[in-house]
Amino acid sequence: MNLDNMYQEVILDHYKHPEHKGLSAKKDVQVHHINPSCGDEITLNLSMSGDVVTEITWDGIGCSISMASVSMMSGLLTGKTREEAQSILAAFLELMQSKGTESGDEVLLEDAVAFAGVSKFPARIKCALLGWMAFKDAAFQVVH
Amino acid sequence: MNLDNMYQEVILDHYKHPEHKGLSAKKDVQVHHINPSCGDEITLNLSMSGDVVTEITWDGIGCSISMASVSMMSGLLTGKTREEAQSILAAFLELMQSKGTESGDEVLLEDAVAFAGVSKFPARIKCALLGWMAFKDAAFQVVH
Amino acid sequence: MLMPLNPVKIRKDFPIFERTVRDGKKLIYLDSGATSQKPFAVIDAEVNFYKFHNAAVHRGAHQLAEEATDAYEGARGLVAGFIGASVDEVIFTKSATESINLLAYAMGNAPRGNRFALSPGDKIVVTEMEHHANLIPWQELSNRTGATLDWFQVNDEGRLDLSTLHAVISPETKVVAITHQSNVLGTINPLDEILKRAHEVGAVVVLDACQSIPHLAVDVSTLGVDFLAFSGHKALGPTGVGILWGKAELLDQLPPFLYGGSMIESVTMTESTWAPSPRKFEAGVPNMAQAVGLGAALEYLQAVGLNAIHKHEIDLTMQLINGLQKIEGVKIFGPTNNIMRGGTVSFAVDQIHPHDLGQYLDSLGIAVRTGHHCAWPLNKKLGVAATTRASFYLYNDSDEVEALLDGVLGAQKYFARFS
Amino acid sequence: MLMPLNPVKIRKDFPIFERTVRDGKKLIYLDSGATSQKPFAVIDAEVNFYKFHNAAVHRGAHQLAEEATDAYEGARGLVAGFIGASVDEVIFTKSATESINLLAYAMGNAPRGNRFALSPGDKIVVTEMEHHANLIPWQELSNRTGATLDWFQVNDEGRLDLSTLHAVISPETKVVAITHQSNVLGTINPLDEILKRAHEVGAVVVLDACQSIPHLAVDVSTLGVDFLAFSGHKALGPTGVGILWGKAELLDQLPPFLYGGSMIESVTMTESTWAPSPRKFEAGVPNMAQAVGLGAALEYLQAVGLNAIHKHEIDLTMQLINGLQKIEGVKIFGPTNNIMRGGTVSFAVDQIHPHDLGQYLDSLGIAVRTGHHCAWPLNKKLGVAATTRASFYLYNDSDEVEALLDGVLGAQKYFARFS
Ligand SMILES: Cc1ncc(COP(=O)(O)O)c(C=O)c1O
Ligand SMILES: Cc1ncc(COP(=O)(O)O)c(C=O)c1O
Repeated sequence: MNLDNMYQEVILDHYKHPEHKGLSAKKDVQVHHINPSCGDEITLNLSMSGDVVTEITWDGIGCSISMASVSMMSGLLTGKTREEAQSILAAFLELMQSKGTESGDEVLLEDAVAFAGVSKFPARIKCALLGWMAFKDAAFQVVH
Repeated sequence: MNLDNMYQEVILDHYKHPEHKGLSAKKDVQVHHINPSCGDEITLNLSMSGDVVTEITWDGIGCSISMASVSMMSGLLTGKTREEAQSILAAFLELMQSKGTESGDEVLLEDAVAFAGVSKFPARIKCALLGWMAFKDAAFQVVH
Repeated sequence: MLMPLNPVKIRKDFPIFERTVRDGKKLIYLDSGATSQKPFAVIDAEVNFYKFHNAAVHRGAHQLAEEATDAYEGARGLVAGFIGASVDEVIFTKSATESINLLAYAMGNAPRGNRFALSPGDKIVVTEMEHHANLIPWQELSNRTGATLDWFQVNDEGRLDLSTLHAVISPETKVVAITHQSNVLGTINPLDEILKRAHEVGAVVVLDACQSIPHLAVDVSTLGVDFLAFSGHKALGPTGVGILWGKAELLDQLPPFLYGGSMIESVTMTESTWAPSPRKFEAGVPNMAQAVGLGAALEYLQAVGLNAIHKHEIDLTMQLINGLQKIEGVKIFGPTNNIMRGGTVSFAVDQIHPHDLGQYLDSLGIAVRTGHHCAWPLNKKLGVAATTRASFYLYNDSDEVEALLDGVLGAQKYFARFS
Repeated sequence: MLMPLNPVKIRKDFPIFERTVRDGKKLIYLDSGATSQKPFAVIDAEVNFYKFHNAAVHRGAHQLAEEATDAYEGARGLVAGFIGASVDEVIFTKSATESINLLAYAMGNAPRGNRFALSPGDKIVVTEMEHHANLIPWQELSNRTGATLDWFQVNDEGRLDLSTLHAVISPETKVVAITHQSNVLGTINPLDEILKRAHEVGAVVVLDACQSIPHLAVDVSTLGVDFLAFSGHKALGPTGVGILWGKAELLDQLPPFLYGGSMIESVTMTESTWAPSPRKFEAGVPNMAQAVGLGAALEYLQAVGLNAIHKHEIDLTMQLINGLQKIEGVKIFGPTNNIMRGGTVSFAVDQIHPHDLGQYLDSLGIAVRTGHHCAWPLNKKLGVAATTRASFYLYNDSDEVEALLDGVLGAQKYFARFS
């Protein structure tokens, strides 16, 4: 196995220099998600205006994969409509479940295709998904 | 293995023509013992006069080994002192735990040495002991 | 048309039949109702887990832990496929006994307001033919909660008396726990009426499938019950593993049972919260090798075909019943026809206590079970302290049934010696 | 003088070391604290049970049932011998997690007047370093009974702060549940003072011996605790088997836990009574093959010698601690000397999350554990979300410690690439 497949430069970059980190004062919904098997935690603030994601901010502790993933996701989904965000989420989920057989839809996922290598490491998939699941939960709560 | 080792004539005789069966009207102590793994049950009445076993009667259902054993025991222990009964009981216990290596003390055990063959069948030892354990319990209760 | 089984060929898959018993006698194993024998495929699956993939599942980032997790979760998938369930509805326990106790204790843990919470005035329903494992946990739950225990009676044919259906399953009933197939009588219980009534009054139905799952095709997606329990060791699987299946939305609401590692969401010194099912119900490092072995067992059964197995067993059963009916002094407990019954036959022989009959048969190499078969109340109802039970599986054949019948005749002669 | 171990020779007894990981790398297994690897002797014992003696124990009069009973009860004898107990004090469970839950539920089942009955005003004492398996069952028992949960704190050295002994174990205390050796810190807890105080106030002491029994000689006849639990799979044994030991007179008074076959004295539709221990606590067809495998594991450990094993592990531990202390940015949690500690070392490396460190080490073939190790409250106390843990056993050697130290240095380089 090649470790570099997982630890892509862009992933370690986001880990070292996380984006959208630091919780915003205002938000529509705040969620807190945990990865009980390793102790990673994330708090995510979501603001939407109508159908559009206007802001995602977050704070948390965790491994490079979980932190880089939420960092990248925050940028990627900001400004997207609910529907667009859902498609991106679906594409990311599919990539994570591909066991290394897919390289990811670059149009939808942009830099997040870098996580393709993670899908070969079953124990790390939930790390990559932590932030995305928090977003999904938050987006669901905004309407309900 | 030879089945006849276990099913000695004297054992089947006692099974078919049990002795001291039928509970006496009077008794000092009555005990009820069960073999939970096979469902055999026995009720035993014990009467003592001072230190001497004056009467043992019993009723119950069970296999040839358990019924023959209590039948034989009742005759064997009647008229014995507590101390004599204890020695006989101890000798019988030892025989049952001998895994077929002992033939039993004929002076103490008389006909009950016929149970020597049972000691080779671990699952049947508790059958042979059912009545004896009931007696032991009853004799203990008479004093306490 | 079902292809008939070839038990002689099947026996070659089971190492134990290479040995003999009682000084060179062929082993005639008619005690599969107690536990089944294991094919090489199952033993090898367990061994391979230890030899190649052993590590604690779900917890490690190293390769062995990944492989162990794959093997264990793969086994869960095989179980789910075998019974027609979703993967997350399958819980590994140590045995059917634990599965049923899990349910009863978890219900006992339900706080007021939870749909499983029981209180005085509520009712739990069982039957007179239950194995102790599907009776005592409910007795004790009723003791703890004040709920009443009620039950269906068994009629002379050895079937449930459902004439009392509406009285026994009343609006107060919260749980109906019932065996799919009696381990003593061989009776298969009809579920439709009971399910309809139970669900009408809002009760959940718990099925003890110990004696059915290994022997006939069961599909929980159409069966209609809410929970189902069985043991691996009776289904060609290893010892030390059982299954509890439950409908997803019910498992969601059910509180946990065993507390410890891997079943939590978060833990402080004073409070804990739980992971979703099935994790919530699997505290600690699980019986990984045994789960994997059970997966292999169910694959083996599926390859042979459950319908073929059931048909085979019923043929042997009818052969035995017909043979026993020709022997004087033999009484059969349970249905004597082949309608809604499985391959378990209990009987009594006049003048010979089951323990003695079993011992005699054992001397011929024939392994049967004698006793109350952990269904003491049923025995009392039948008016006996014990019975002799022959139970069939895919590796038995018609010669073995003949040997058993000859054995019964032989025992009659043997024990008549000194009358 | 202890004969030193020869781990290279010992590894030959363990089939898993014949395989490689991650494209041909030698397997360096430093995760025995999670689960141990299995020697051939254990695998063979389980296999032989299935191949030659498989039948339901205690219930049959046939030869296989006799042999299975002998094997199973023989294994109980081996466990009893290993820990210095009487045979009837040894209860087979599926895991340490079940053993501790058994105790907590059984106490919860105690009727008023029973010495184990708990009520508001009573107190249960644990420690901050408990594994979830020895914490949550007591949390929940305290929830159910109204008893208060209290605990000993862990100090900066990673040892119990016993300065509060008399306040924490107060006259109201009924149960003190404590780990023998921390699965995170490696700390071995001193028992004498705790035992003295607990028994002075009439409390029973429950020892979680998961991390001690496999690694050092423990004799319950002199240890002084009242109950003790451990898992087979961490002691070279099969998965799916654990032990609960209790003093005979306490097991006598303890109500049962799982209800079902084989644990009863008599059963009617409404009421049941119980067999004596250990039967009372072993409902259903037990994990027979696993019990037999555990017996073989303990024989293997005894043949190697527990004192030699402990010494060997401590040597490796000190080598690792000394090595880690030389690496910049590494912090060790737990005692850094060899006094009252076992072969488990948890540490953190600046700037590298344990999960990433573990993944890097895995790429070198080194299996460590990362995370909270099912001791979340302890992690919070240590101020970390996760640690990296290396845990040793008899098959590890000093080259493997060097490989781990090199791996830590390599990881520092690897993850510094893009800073
Ligand atoms: C200290 C301690 N207690 C309890 C347990 C639980 O053991 P198991 O998961 O085998 O039940 C473990 C291991 O995970 C442990 O290390
Ligand atoms: C109908 C039935 N229910 C429950 C059980 C209990 O299964 P186990 O002992 O494997 O837990 C058995 C078998 O003994 C059974 O036949």
